[in-house]
Amino acid sequence: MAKTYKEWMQPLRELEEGIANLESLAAGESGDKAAEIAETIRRFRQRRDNYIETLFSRLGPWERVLLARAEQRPYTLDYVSRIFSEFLELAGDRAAADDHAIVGGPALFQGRPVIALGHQKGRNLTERTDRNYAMAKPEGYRKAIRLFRMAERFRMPVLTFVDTPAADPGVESESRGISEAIASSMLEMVRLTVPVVSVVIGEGGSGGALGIAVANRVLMLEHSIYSVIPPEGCAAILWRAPEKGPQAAAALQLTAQTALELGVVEQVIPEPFGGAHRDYDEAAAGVRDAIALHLSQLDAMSPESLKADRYDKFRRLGSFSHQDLAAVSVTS
Amino acid sequence: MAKTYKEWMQPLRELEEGIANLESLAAGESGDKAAEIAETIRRFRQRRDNYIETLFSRLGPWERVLLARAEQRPYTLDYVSRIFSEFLELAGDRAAADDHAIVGGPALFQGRPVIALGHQKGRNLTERTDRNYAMAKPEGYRKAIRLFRMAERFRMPVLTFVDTPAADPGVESESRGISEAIASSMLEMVRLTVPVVSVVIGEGGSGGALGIAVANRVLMLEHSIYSVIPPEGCAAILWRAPEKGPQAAAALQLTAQTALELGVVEQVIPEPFGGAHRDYDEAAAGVRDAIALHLSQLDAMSPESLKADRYDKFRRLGSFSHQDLAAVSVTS
Amino acid sequence: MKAESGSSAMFVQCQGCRKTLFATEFLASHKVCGTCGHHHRLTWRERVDATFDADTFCESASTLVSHDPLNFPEYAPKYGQAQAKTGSMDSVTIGTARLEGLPVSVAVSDFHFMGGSMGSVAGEKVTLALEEAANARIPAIVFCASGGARMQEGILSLMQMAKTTAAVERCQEAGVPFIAVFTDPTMAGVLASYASVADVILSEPRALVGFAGQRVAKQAGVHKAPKDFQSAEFAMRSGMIDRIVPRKDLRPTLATLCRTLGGRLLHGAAHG
Amino acid sequence: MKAESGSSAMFVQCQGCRKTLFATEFLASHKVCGTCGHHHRLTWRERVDATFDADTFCESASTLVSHDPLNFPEYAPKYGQAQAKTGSMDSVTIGTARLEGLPVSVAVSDFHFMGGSMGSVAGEKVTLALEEAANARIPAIVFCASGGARMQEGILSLMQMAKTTAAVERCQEAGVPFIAVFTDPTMAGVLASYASVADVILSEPRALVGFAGQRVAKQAGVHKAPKDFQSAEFAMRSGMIDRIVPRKDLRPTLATLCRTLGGRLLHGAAHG
Ligand SMILES: [Zn+2]
Ligand SMILES: [Zn+2]
Repeated sequence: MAKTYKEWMQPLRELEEGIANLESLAAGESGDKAAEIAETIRRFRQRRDNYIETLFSRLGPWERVLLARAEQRPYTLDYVSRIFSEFLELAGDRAAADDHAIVGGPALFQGRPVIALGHQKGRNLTERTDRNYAMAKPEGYRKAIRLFRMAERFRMPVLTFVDTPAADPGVESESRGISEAIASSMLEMVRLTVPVVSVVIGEGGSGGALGIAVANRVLMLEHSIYSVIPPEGCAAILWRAPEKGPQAAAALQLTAQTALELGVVEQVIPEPFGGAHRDYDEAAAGVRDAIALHLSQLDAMSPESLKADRYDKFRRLGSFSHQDLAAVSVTS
Repeated sequence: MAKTYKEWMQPLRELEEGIANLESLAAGESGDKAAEIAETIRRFRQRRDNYIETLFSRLGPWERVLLARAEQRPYTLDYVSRIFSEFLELAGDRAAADDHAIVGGPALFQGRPVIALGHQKGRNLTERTDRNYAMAKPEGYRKAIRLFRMAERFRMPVLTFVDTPAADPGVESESRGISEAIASSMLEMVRLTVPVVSVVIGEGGSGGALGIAVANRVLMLEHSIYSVIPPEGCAAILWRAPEKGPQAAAALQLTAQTALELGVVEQVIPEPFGGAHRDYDEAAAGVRDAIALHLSQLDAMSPESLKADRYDKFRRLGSFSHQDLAAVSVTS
Repeated sequence: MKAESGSSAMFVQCQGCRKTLFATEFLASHKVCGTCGHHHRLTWRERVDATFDADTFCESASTLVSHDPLNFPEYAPKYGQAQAKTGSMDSVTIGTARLEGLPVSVAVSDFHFMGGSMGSVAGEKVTLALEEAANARIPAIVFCASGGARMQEGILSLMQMAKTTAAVERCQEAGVPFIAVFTDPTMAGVLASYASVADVILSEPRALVGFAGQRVAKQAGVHKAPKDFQSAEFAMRSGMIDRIVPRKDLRPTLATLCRTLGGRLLHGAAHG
Repeated sequence: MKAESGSSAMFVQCQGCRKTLFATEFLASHKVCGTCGHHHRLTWRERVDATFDADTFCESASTLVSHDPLNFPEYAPKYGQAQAKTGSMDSVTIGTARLEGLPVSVAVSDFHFMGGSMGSVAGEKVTLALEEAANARIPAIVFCASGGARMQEGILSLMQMAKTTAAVERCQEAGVPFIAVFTDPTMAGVLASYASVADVILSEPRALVGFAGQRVAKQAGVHKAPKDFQSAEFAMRSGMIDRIVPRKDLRPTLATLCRTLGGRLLHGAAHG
């Protein structure tokens, strides 16, 4: 069986627990004894940092998948609350339902009106059920379309946060047109004449992710992933063995670095030491600065060129050539 | 109890039956006997025509309601098949369902591409159930919106046929936003920059009718009605007595003539002698000629002025004045 | 409430939980019951006082009156009685105001005037308020409280649905936000026109929100309805409402929407 | 069919009803079973022959080949085998043609080439076909037959969804109709991109039409599906398809759509 996040993190958790024990021990001591414990804590922390450094210097494809999916990672609303002021969540697709797997609304970014939206995961069973594991249904994408149109009407930049394993594949979603909803959401983004920046913060899962990520600039957090299919699904189709996810993850090369090299994303945003989940504030600051940078560049463009820029970005993507010509990749 | 269509039409039906009997009798005769029967038929026909003339010269408000609702009347597809060529019905709201209470699609009108759509009633129980008595659900109005957008994109005039008791008021319709769907359909019509002509062919029932009738020119067949509320509903609210429909019909003045006088419609299209149901072809020819006339006038307008013209038409409607000024009606 | 609004009774009875409440506390909370949270209906003036900056509301078109175009039975006397009872000429009051300092165009429907029904005057005034927002480039805020179209004005009442909806397009073209607030009740001809195509729809808790009046629905054989059918909460679950906002939170919520969606209007078109 | 297409066998077995059919009749009906109506899959060339005016199809971009950007295990040999088997370079063939004399831009996906999967080449070709329609101001007709994105090209395959959808906007801007025809199967990455935002969507009867492949859906715990889940008929009931059209009626139906929706392109912008 493929390694789980818990198994993978076991040594680190033990170190962290040791440090925590020592810290509570130190609280009851003074003098030499206290100094001694402090020194031990210092050494343990050093060891922990060394361990993290080693761990992250040789992350395998599967560990990257585990990390991107970790429930300790900051989710969309963790970023939204740190990056924006006056965020007001709006709800409903004006057709059938409200989807809690996608949240969004107007907000101020550094004092300026924007539309912020993204997939939202849950941290406990109740939340996860309510959010449907961030697997959006048609009503989620139709709510996004409403927000995109609002952004266009009121000339607000659109900032999206991508974090979903996939769109919901159930019978209800199918009968309400999940495919149509994703496609229409993409088409609506294509039409926008305001700046659009998308950030893949965790799991960029196939069409469900792309449905809200047709942006002028697509950014990825260092340890996020972006994939045409979940590795387990890929393994199920290729080898009829969903448990071969790790092999599929290696083959799919679903890392931020590969996406950057293929021209799919414009920037990889570095994460705090040991991953975004170790410091939400620092992670959010990194995302905020990246958004500010790209927005300032996009602000120089006219409405028409923002739309043209987005078309050109996706128009270029692909890897092919004419059979009888020298093989030259179209991307990068 | 209020009179039904069947009761009201009983004398006429008896006359028609008498004529039919004589005609079959005549088929088996020749010579003097035949001439004698022919003369009797002639007299019966004369009597029937006189009866119709008298009947229609003093139509009361309730008879008008009965006539507009008569299942013998031509319905939308009866007109569509006679007025257009190459009509191809399209289906689906791209969100939840297809509504058989509204039909529509592209067609050619006198050789020219148009979008034709309208409410569709059914003639027998199976059809009526399938068409939901022409009471459209949200998906009907959302299909209409799709067709309006297609008309806008491909610069096709829109021709709508109005014939519904009301929009569907059920739980499913409410939960899929019947109000929103009607309002959005009206808003989409407001936005169109192509010519729009609507014809009330039978029952123009409140919001369900208006949802597809925000046109540059609204026309009514002579014996159609257009009302803010079904007379039975009005009676139920005002007098808690739905059976007082006839009194409410009188109070509401839901006739084509009143609508014309109030500026709500631009033209009343005359019907064949005895009503549209007595000659579908002649009725359709009248509608066709009226559409052709109004389209030719609208063709002279630019896209922007077509939109402005529609705004102005509805902007003017109302009957009020400033309390302290001379009472001057805003309409007509 | 048992006690008339504006009367000097010391106690009122809550229409939700039937508890007896101190009139002063009841009025201070803008007629929300401190025990059960029931939101009692407000007159248009109470709504303005509860929502906008003090003394900033400037009414317009206050003298418009209907012409009774059909000479409809009993309409004229009913209309006169409603005017006498409410002191207003018709069901909708419009004007401009400030909200946390921000300029807004306002329309408020008052259920106490013939059930807030929309005839020629209400339609004209909502249209004027939306057009004012578009022209002055300020947000439009409309409080809905209506049983639907005013059937006594016949087909012209129906036409107000198209007229007010058309005015929403003016706001959209001008890029000014249009925010609708559903209050108890928001029904039929109002719900099925301008109200449902607002950019943002807020609702007070437990407001009646629906397409067909109960009598009409019953005639049409509606059955198997969920318990909260035609409530704000049902409409919210159905994706029709953005937020259900308790009365005390309406003011800051509306102000946030004006600052974000309408932010560009305040600062000029600096971006995009 | 048991008999290979193009082989000289006298009989074939229907995949729907298992009956044995005369090969000549079977081919004359464009591989629709005369007994049960089962629509067998067509190669791109059979589709072109069945649909467009004889000898009017003019292929373009026929030499595009994928680069295997991830050096994905087993992709290169599979790709070569598919090319050898089909004689095509990739799954989609594009070009221009005439339909009852009307000029159209055409893309045809062939399920026989790696399940019609959409990688860089298929995405590029669909995009080129849509752009050609927009530029030449002629209708676009796309026949879909695909299991979805080609996962062997990883994230670049996913991006073809955005790229092809963006090209649809070009058609919309140009006012040229884009008609998609779903054939068995139309799934996943193709259904969830350009295919679903066509102006008009036709489908062959009983084509598999759905978002998640059966294996993926099963993993996600999909259950209680109706019997015809993910069929064209289910999608039609769900409002996603305009018409289910038997193969023999496709040609006149498409021509009617070109003459009506695309009528203005033929006669010049005489009106409006
Ligand atoms: Zn109470
Ligand atoms: Zn068969």
